[in-house]
Amino acid sequence: MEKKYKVRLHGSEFNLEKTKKGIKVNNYQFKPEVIFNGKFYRVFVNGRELKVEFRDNDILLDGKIIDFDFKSDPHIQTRKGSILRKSADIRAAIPGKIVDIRVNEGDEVADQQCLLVLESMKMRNEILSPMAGVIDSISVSIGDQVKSRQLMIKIKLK
Amino acid sequence: MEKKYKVRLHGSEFNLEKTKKGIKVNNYQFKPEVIFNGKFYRVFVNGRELKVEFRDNDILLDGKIIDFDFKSDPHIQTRKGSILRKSADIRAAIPGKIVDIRVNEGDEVADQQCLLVLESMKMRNEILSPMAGVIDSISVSIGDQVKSRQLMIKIKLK
Amino acid sequence: MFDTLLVANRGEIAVRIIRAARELDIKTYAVYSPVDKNSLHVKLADESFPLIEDGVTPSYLDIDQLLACCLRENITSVHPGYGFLSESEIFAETMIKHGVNFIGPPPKVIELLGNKVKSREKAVEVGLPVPLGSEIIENERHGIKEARLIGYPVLVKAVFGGGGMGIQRARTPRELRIAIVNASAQAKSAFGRGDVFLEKFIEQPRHIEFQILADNYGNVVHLGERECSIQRRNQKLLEEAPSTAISKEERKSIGTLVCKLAKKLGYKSAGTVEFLYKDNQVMFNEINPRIQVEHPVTEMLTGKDIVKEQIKIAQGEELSFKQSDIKFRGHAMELRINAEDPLQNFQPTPGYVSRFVAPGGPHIRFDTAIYEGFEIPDCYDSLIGKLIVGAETREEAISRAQNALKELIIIGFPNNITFFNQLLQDRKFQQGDISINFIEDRKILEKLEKNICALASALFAVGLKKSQMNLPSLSENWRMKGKMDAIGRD
Amino acid sequence: MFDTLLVANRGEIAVRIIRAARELDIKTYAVYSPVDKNSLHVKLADESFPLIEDGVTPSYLDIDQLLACCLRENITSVHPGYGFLSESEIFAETMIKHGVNFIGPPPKVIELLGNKVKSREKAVEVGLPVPLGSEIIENERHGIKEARLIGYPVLVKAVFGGGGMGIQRARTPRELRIAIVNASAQAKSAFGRGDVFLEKFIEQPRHIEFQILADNYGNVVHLGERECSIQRRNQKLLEEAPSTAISKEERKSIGTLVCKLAKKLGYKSAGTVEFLYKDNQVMFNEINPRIQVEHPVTEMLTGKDIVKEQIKIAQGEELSFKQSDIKFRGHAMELRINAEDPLQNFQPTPGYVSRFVAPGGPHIRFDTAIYEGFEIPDCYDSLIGKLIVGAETREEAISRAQNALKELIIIGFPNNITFFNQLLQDRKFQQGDISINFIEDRKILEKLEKNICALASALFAVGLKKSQMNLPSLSENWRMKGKMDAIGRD
Repeated sequence: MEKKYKVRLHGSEFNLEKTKKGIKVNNYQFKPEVIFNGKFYRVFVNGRELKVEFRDNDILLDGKIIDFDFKSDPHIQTRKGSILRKSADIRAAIPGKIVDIRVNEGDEVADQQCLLVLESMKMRNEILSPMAGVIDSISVSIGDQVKSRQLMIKIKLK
Repeated sequence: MEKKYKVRLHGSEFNLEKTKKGIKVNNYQFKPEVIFNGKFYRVFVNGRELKVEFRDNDILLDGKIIDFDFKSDPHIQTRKGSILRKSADIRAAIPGKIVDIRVNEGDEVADQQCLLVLESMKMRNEILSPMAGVIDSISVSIGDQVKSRQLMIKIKLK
Repeated sequence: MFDTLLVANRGEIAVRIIRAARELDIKTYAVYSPVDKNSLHVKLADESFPLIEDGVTPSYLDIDQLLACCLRENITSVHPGYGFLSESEIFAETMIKHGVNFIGPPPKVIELLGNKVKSREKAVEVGLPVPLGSEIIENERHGIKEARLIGYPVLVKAVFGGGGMGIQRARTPRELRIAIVNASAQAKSAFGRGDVFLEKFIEQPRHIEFQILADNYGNVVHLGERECSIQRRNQKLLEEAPSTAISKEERKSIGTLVCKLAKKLGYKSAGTVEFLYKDNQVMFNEINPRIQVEHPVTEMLTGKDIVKEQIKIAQGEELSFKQSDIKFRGHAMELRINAEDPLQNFQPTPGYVSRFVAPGGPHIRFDTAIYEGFEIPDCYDSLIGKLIVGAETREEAISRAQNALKELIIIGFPNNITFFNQLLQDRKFQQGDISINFIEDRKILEKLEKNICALASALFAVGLKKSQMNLPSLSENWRMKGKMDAIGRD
Repeated sequence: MFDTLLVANRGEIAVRIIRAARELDIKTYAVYSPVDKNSLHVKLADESFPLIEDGVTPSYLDIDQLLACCLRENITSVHPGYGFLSESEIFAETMIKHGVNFIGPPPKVIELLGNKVKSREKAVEVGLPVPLGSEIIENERHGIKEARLIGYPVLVKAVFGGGGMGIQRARTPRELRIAIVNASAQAKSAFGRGDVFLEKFIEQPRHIEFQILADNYGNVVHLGERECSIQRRNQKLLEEAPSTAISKEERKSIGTLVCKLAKKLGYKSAGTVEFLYKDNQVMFNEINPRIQVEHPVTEMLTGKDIVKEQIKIAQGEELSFKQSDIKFRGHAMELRINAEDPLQNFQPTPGYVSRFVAPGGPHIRFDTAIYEGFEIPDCYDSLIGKLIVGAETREEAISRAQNALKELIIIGFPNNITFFNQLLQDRKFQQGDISINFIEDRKILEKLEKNICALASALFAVGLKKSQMNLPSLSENWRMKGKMDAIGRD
């Protein structure tokens, strides 16, 4: 039985699948071997040996406190990108400021076309369209401060 | 009206008296002048100017968080040391280990005579008698670990 | 002597300036935008004043508010730090006009150095090599003519630009036409003036810069070079000194020319002369008339306090040492710790600092303005700390930095700590064989991703083993940690 | 090369050793007594093992337990730190006999240096000046005869003593009789052997010491001197380098003799040769065959890592530098931050660390094993941190230290931070005019008490003003702070 998870390590999220062959993270396949010696776990993976410990409420990787967690994720599609999208909600992945909007409502857009520019921490990030389609609605204006996950643009199939 | 207080500053305790002439701390007399500018207090004392601020739950002295508090203290005698003691409880001022006991129950002791040696943090502290008298009881033994405020010896008048 | 100083900046450099001023017995005044209310520089300064965000000029760029604060509080000097108003001759001029000492070079010098074509000319005059290049380009035809002389590929650069912005590369006349139009438009929008010029594109150069100090009496010294080739998105990530590319003789000869240039310009205060380096040849790039993020590298190497020197120079003190007094010792390295996700093309990741432990030990310095419980605002840059190490050799500096990274704990958002682990263990990096394309050339991000995925699989496997031992059956939602935060469980 | 190392110590020096070992890619093993379970050295080490307190031998002194740990875990080297077993030739010998490398000098050398009379003889042999003194005193009559030759006042010192223990002063033959009896009894009880000898008592000397490094191949270098005259209860409080009393020529000539002495002794590893200094004259005191608390002063001054050098020497590496390669730069100073109350005769004050902020910035180092929430045990020494500053001059070192003390926050129990404020602002200290009697001579504690009382009155006055403004009537029990702790209100 295959199971899919979201894992968070060092603050970043990864897709993880438990397969018969081992554990697949993003597109890499691993076969970690774990030994528990009563005090800590030794893991052999990818040619390295790691030490994992649990102390108080912390997880320590090679003696260093890290941020790690995971959850099962029913929302992960089996084959990524293989389904035909009917619409897309463009949400801010990070908080920031809208410094440019390059499309108007009703515009046709191509897959991977730049929709708007989101500035965060002095970096300009071009937000690209995940599909070809038509701009359904734009709910932000230039100069707006947006929060993480805030809806910015809706796109639908032509 | 004179009032007596205990104040704690930097973890140490001091005796404070509010008098007509000003404020007496231990045996020093001061006349601090305080000005509030709406944001912080400026204090002129002992030839210096200080700045005192309250932020969140902290007191800041010249911008640095300090440990300060006080309470009124009805137990402080008006004139220190002027009353004749009838007995004394010798308590540990600090936690530590008894490394030597120099008296026995029933012994006569002089004022300021060494009663026992308390070792704390590798320092040997000679504990002296606050009065002339007779050892009433000894409630510790060499090698004992004592806590702060723990009773070690009782002394009574001869 | 100054008795009061306004810190017209925020973050770690504001903290740095406060420390320097306090050692000189100068009272420090911080200013802060609404989101910076709880920042460390506000806590450390003797006094602090809020800036109002009026929606027009961002607060730290608001000359009127900063000036008003100085006049109201009788503040007699101002340090601009880096970024913000540090290279604004208008700011410098305004402050000086109102009797506030500006800690930096004279406004006329800042203005001249803002013009990249004129800066080049001055460098040429003292005998510093420059890349092949042009005057200001009048039109596309002029550009194509000049490019033929220079030879493709060429860069189209903004005359009044800086920080890698408004730069376009062109390989053919056709590309050049478009590049000139685009670069000019970008320059106009970013810097207010659309003038551009051409420069020969150098493939895989190193970025090397010299630190100088100049007082008001014509004394100029250099504090050696810094190697800043490890970059991402044209921004520096790791700086070190000395450079493995520069010999003692080159240091001396380039250093001498750099000092000559500073004298010719009438330069005062601390400054940095930037070069590209390729095939045993430095080529002048530009001068940064301000303190730089990476100045601690040179402080570690020389024992100096460059920010204090800036203040002392502005106070009218003469430099207390000569070139021959400067003792370079060992090797120094700075790692810029950023709130950014290397695996998402270094996308910034502002957030809440839920855990913070700084590294310690011999020859370790950690400059930061964060603390546990601090919320990093999203409207400023992603730099959250600078790990600086000193060592006897470059090899020791690397091992010391690796060890310090083991001690450094920052939890709450993605950051580039593990990126540096990956970088420092790269063989070519360890050999000092680097260029500004290093991260791509060595596929550091690809290796990093694989390694982090491996760690994730290892930790997951441990969780699996742990729960098998502790629980009767496999639960779908384990709780690895007591304290949960960002991700939000199902 | 070692791959494993046992740290047979605790506190900040254990943390220091772990850092050095990790940079050399050596796996570190900590041990801890029951009260040290939550100590930082336990958290930082790769692995850690509890020591059992059997009520007979304190755990960190228990050679059997330490050896058993090494044998059980296959640990191939041991670093003793300072204090505890660091000067025990029996410990060194035992470890070596069982195949565990002891990081320190050979046991025979430790043994010889434990004998203060023999150490003196060796120093005389290489031409180092010693104070007038005697052989081992056979009886009181012998003592009186020797004292007549030396001249009163004399010190009666334990032959096998150390750390200022078992020393008695005598001004007359009558005092001498008592002193010999007492010193001998004390020495017997503290060191197991009652032998004593006499030495001329030097009034108000300075304490100056030279740091040496010697490898297994006869290479010996010195890293200059440290001045450690600021002491209380015969224990160092502040150390600095260079000493204001030692000229460049003296540094060279004494340094040369010190290296000669080390060679004569067959010394290996790091060590310190201690001197008294009076009237432009050094007088040999003793050699400490171990790392010292104040070693970071020399690290800051020279850029070296002395603990790493110790490990490398023990691994059989040759010193990688010669005397002429050592670059002394500027001035360095260490302030020992102790949990002690200067106003109560420096009585120790263990407690709970409710607030801790370490200082930062250029040329600042803070070595510690405490953290917020740590409970300082009462059975070990009172050292809780070492503030080390580097600077270009002594004057700058003082201002840098003063500034760092402003940043250093330790709340929960009395400590000596404010004591150092008082000390550093003393005019004579600033002039470098110091001796081991400095604190008494300059009435530092009296001035400190008055100043702290003044602060208390000021804060009280503020509380008064504050409550008058905020409350309708004066309450007897104000609450100055939200968070309350130790004192316990009425």
